[in-house]
Amino acid sequence: MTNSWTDIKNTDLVVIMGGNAAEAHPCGFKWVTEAKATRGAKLVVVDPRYTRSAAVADYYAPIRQGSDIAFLNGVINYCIQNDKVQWEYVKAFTNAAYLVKDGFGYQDGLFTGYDESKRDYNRTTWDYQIGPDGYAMVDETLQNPRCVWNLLKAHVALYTPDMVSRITGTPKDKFLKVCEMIGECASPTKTMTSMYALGWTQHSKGSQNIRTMAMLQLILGNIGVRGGGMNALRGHSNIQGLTDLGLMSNLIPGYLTLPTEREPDFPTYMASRGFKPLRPNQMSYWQNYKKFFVSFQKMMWGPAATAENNFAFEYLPKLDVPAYDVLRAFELMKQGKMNAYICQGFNPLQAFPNKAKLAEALGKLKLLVIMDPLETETARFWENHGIYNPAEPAKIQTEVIQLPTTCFAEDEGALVSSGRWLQWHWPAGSPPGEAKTDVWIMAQIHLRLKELYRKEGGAFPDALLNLQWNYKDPHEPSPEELAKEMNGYVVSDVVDPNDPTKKLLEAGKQVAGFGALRDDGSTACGCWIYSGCYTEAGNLMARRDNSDPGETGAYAKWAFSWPANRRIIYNRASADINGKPWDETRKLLWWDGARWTGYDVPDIAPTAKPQDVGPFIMNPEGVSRLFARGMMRDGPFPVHYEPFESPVANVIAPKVRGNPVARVFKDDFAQFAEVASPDFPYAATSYRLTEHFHYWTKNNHVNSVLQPEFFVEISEELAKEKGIAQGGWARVWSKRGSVFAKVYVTKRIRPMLVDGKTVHIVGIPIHWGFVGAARKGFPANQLTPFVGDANIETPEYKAFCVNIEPTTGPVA
Amino acid sequence: MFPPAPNPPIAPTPAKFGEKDLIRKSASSITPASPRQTEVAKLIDVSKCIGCKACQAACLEWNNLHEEIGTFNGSYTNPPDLTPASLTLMRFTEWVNPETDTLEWLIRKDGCMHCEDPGCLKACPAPGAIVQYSNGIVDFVHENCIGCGYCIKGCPFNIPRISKVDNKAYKCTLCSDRIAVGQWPACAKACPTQAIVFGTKDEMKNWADGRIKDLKSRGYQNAGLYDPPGVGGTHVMYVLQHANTPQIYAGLPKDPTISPVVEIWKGVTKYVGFAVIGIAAAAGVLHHLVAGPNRVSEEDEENAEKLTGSDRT
Amino acid sequence: MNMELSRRQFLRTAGAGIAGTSLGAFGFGGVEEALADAIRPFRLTNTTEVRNTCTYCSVACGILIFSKGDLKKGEKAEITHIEGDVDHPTNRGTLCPKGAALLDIVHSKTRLQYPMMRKAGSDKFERVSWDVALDRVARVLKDDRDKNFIAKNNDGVTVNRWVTTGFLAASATTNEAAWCTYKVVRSAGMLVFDNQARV
Amino acid sequence: MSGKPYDVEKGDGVHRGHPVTVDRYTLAARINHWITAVSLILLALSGMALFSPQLYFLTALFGGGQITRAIHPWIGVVLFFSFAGLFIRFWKANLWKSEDGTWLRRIRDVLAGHEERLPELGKYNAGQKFVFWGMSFLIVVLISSGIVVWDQYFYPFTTIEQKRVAILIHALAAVAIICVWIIHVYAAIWVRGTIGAMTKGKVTGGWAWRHHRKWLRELVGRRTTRTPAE
Repeated sequence: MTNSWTDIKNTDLVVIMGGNAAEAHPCGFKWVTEAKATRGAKLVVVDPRYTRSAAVADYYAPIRQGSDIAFLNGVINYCIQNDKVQWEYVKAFTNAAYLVKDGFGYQDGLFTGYDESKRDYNRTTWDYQIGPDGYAMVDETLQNPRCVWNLLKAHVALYTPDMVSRITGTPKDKFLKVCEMIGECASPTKTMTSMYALGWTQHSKGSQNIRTMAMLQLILGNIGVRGGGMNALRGHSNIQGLTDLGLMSNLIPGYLTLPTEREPDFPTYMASRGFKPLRPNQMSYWQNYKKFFVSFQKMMWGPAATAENNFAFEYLPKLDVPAYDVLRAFELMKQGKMNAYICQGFNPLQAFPNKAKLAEALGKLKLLVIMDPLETETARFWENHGIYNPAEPAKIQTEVIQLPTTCFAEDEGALVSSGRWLQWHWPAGSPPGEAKTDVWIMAQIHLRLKELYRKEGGAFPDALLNLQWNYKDPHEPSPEELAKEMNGYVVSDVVDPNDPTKKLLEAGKQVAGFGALRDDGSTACGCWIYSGCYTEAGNLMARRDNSDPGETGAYAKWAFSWPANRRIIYNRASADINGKPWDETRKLLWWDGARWTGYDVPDIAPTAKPQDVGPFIMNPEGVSRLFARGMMRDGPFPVHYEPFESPVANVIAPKVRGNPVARVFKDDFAQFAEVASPDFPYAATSYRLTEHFHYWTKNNHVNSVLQPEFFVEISEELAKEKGIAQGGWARVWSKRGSVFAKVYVTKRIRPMLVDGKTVHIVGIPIHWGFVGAARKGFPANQLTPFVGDANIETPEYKAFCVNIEPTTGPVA
Repeated sequence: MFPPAPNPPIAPTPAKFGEKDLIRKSASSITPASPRQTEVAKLIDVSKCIGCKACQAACLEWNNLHEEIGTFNGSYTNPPDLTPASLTLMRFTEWVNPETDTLEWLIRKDGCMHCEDPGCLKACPAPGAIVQYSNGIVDFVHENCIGCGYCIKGCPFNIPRISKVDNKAYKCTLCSDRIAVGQWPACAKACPTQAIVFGTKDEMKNWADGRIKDLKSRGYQNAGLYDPPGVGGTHVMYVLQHANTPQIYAGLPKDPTISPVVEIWKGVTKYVGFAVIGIAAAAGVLHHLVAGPNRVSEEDEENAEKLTGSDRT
Repeated sequence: MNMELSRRQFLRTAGAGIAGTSLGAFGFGGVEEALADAIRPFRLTNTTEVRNTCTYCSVACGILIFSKGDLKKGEKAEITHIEGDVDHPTNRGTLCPKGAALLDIVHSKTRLQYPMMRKAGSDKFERVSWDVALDRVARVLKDDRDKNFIAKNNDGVTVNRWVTTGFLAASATTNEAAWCTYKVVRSAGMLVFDNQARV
Repeated sequence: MSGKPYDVEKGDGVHRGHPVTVDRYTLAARINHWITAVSLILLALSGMALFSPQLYFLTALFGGGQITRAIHPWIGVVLFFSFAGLFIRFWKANLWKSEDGTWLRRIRDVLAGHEERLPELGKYNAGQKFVFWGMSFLIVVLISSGIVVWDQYFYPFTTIEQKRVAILIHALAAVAIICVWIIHVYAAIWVRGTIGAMTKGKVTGGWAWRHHRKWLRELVGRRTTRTPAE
């Protein structure tokens, strides 16, 4: 979220698309109902299903799953055509005026540089024209045909209301009504917020779904302002934290990246991370990359990281592929290329696509380790549960070790909310049986490995043996010790270069924020964006002052918000080019003539003059990007691509199958239904119900009561066509598997007219499995395709194809 | 946002109402407490409800209730009806508005309405099994409940349910234990969107006015408050988008009253019945006094002997 | 630094401008009286209150956990009730159907209690000690690492990576646990490392 | 005497002697009667306890409200089957006869005890028949309406509105049956010599002569009377 949950109360229009906030985030949705009740805000829901969010919406428009980009490009086109643009914002705060290289172009669904054999682009032309001064060239008048604005205008011109309706199945009048409501928010005194979640991410073009809305929000001037923003409603309680901390194959905490093997040494590594400003005066904050990186290395390896050894650069593993994401991991497992796998609080057998493939892959491991507070299907993938898990234990040679962990109520530490608040919590109960904290278990694994290496030696033990592990109790580092590491501290005194008697930083002290970090090894910091969370002033994450001056919804003294306790990021954009708030009734920051002041921590140097320095300080341009340059693998502008399994061919580019640069493994491609396959004619989507939390609440009796049994949802029309009775049984199958489910025949799902063809939708809730308190049932991932988003590999759970027939109940 | 009650106390806290505040007690005549406490009410704003069932979960949890895991039966309403454990239930209705031809998903939280004139209490034969406090809460006292189910017949909203386990009637208590220490009922506290709020009845009516204004501004011309006068008003009220047709909300009665059948049964029948029985008994006594016993005479015996041929001659 | 909150902030600020509540009026001025039989004694009296965060989604609702026994005093603590924290700016005491049923997950019948091991080909888990379990994990990891660690790639570039063992990190552990996990996993050179963010 | 004796029931018989004794009810019939009688009394007590708060104290007789509520319908079942036994035994003799009309028309004489002005009657007079058919009818009404409100087992089968009507009918029928019962009991007390019929099974010849002469004649005519010595 660029903004916070509580900030949503400041909005005028809530657009819920690519998500179902009422259902998935009820307590956050409260702020939508607040905005409606107190500001008269409107709520628009665009979704294939009439959801619980739609139940309280002012306007609902149906859309076929997987066609969001067409819809949103259509809205952008509408705004451009009807002058619903916040011009001042667009001109000052976006790259609309930047000139793009002449070689760049787009045709028939593809941009310049496509290589079909690699399923990748050569992206060199996707960039600005650089002037003789070394800066990007701009045309403030927006007259130059090569400026981003004109390219964008041409790019979206195709997405007329008729075309949008043809692709998305949204009736034209409903589409136009939504456009009209959104268009009103181009006014500087009206804001719209976008609330989205997995309904956008779980597509082979998930990143571009989000990007399209972000572009729209920029055009409307809604980024950085109160009641605006791009609000990704994160799923799990600390998934934001785990992402921030880089628990991914290619990341270092704070969104730094691991070296690849094309970056053999430290200087090469740093060379591509210089982030020279692309316009004069811009902060280009990533110029500080080295400070953050070196401080991280110092925290990891302490004295073993020295200037001489490039701060232990070699200790970091180097990637040979873009990422070892979960899909790749299970593909490797299936190929027999992996031997051990540790699942910490995770149930991949249910959570990743194509259960049959996952089970086969797990069966090829030597050792599977499970750390979890609860029983999971993954831990028992080898156990036979009839049709629900037809495993044959005798044939599965995987050794499984299941380790009981504590749960939230028994441990201490911070979780990061979707609104980036780091909130500390305290343990309240004794753990059951012999359950242990994750910290204790990880420490044990580390200490035992270290002991083995000390005794036996082995492959490159240096990084492991030199890992800084100076905790009071090495067997169980305390949450405070770990939190202090993430905040960072001073390793050696730093003196004032002008006055050597004056210490700027004193060894052993906690740093006050990432501004204090240095690239010479004198500071150490585990996660620079968290710096400031545990300073000499104490644990700021544990703050519980809920005062809110000005009633902005900022709550600046409640817990700690990264970065630097900032509540709304890009908040400098809440004021115009002169530093005057766009909307006096909703002001956030303003330039008082000498410095930035207001209700939030400025997302800019406090004394940076408004006319000189752009608000998007992380970008070398200082402005936001309507044109993404080469940052996205699948294009600098979003293009409508069909899901890999689609009931229709791509109307705008019939030859392009799915997202042209999404990674697809060979065996998986063979398991996709053909485009418009008569064998799998129905567009399916999977989702969670509000009564449940993924697969966890299977272990919870109350939640199992509230929605007891696996079902699928279909329209009355499809039920009639297929002869399926309300509450009766049906079999649903895809090219990868088959499930039995009760059927909910509902008015909330309607068939759609897509490119002249009636498309029926089958909704498949997730939750059920074969362990826990709930009834046994089938997980949706027996059906879902094994393909991810082109940029970040989020699986395409939201759009795939199935068939359905009435049946009697499953024979267990 | 309606200001919520502060966090619950953990130090011993005196109850804010109790036995002394009763105004009605089933099958008993008591002197109603005076002065009356401020009447409380729970306001359920159906237009804000997202049907998340937090109220159901909170109710089960706070009241330590154990509901069975059921089956799917063609609706999100789970369990399919109120039970002795499910004292509150979200009822889902997919309704196509005939005027606009648009779908509306009407979701109503069902449960005890805490009537000012409670039919359950009127019907109850067990002294003290149902009580009404002067703040409006109607509560079941399980020690006194005999499980006859008369409350079910008395209730105009079909709320109480008899437990198969202990044969006692159960329904929402409005979390009287929580209200007694200044807390909101568990459902109202949990409700994510403040579709349920709690306060004095006057506050709730005022709050509802604001909500109705907002709904009317959004085109719900028939938005209104459901506080049915037929039962003297209720201490659980609804804000409805279509207050003119409450029946579309899973059969919320339009003008609920205590059934006339119940009124006759618990009223006139009782008096007339006992009168008739009394008259019958009195008539017997009177007749005996006047007519005297009807005895067999010696002559009768002789006639019989004659007839049977056992006479002495 | 004492971070304890000022509890009543909300009611002070929130009351302004909105219909002020007269909820206090139910009370009638603290008449001291034992609870009537009909009204259950308040369940939370004399429990220990601890502030925590809901374990489910990223709204991160503040919760209050009530228990018998106080961990701070070194006692065993048994959690008896969980409800929303009214002082929390986001949820204001409210909870969703998952949050409202958190107690059930803490005391779930399927909570894991002991380390268990399933041998190759077996059809059951068997209880083992922590030492047995952890030694086994360390042994397998070390053997695999020693056998499959790639110090240099084919071009002779030092890559120091290990891709035959993977780690799937959690989504509901604390930052502190995550950081500890990061250190352990990364220092071993592991690259097959991902989390729930993608799903 | 000609024709089939239709008013004589199995076990009826006449014994010569001083006085003559007449077997009116067999042991089985008497047991049957008393089970019914006890059931009806218990039902009336428990029913009234649940009907009126003023009589709720009667639940103490049964061990409390819960037990009263639970036991009442079961006693009803006992009553129903027990009465069914009586019905099978007695229904024929309770069929309407022409003299019953006459008897009814002369009800004043009945009440005044002027039996000599009444026609000769069979085993039962019209009053007894009224009690018999009244009981029969009301017991059917009570068991049917009772089942409708027997929530423990039959809750799902009817609507609440039906239950409300049922419980009203049940109450009305209960009042009626209590009245019938009062008539029954009073008549037995008023007409001296009657109670023995249901205790010892016998009445005197004189009683039979006075109240049910036709029946007595039929008994006598049916077979040779026996002396006690036999």
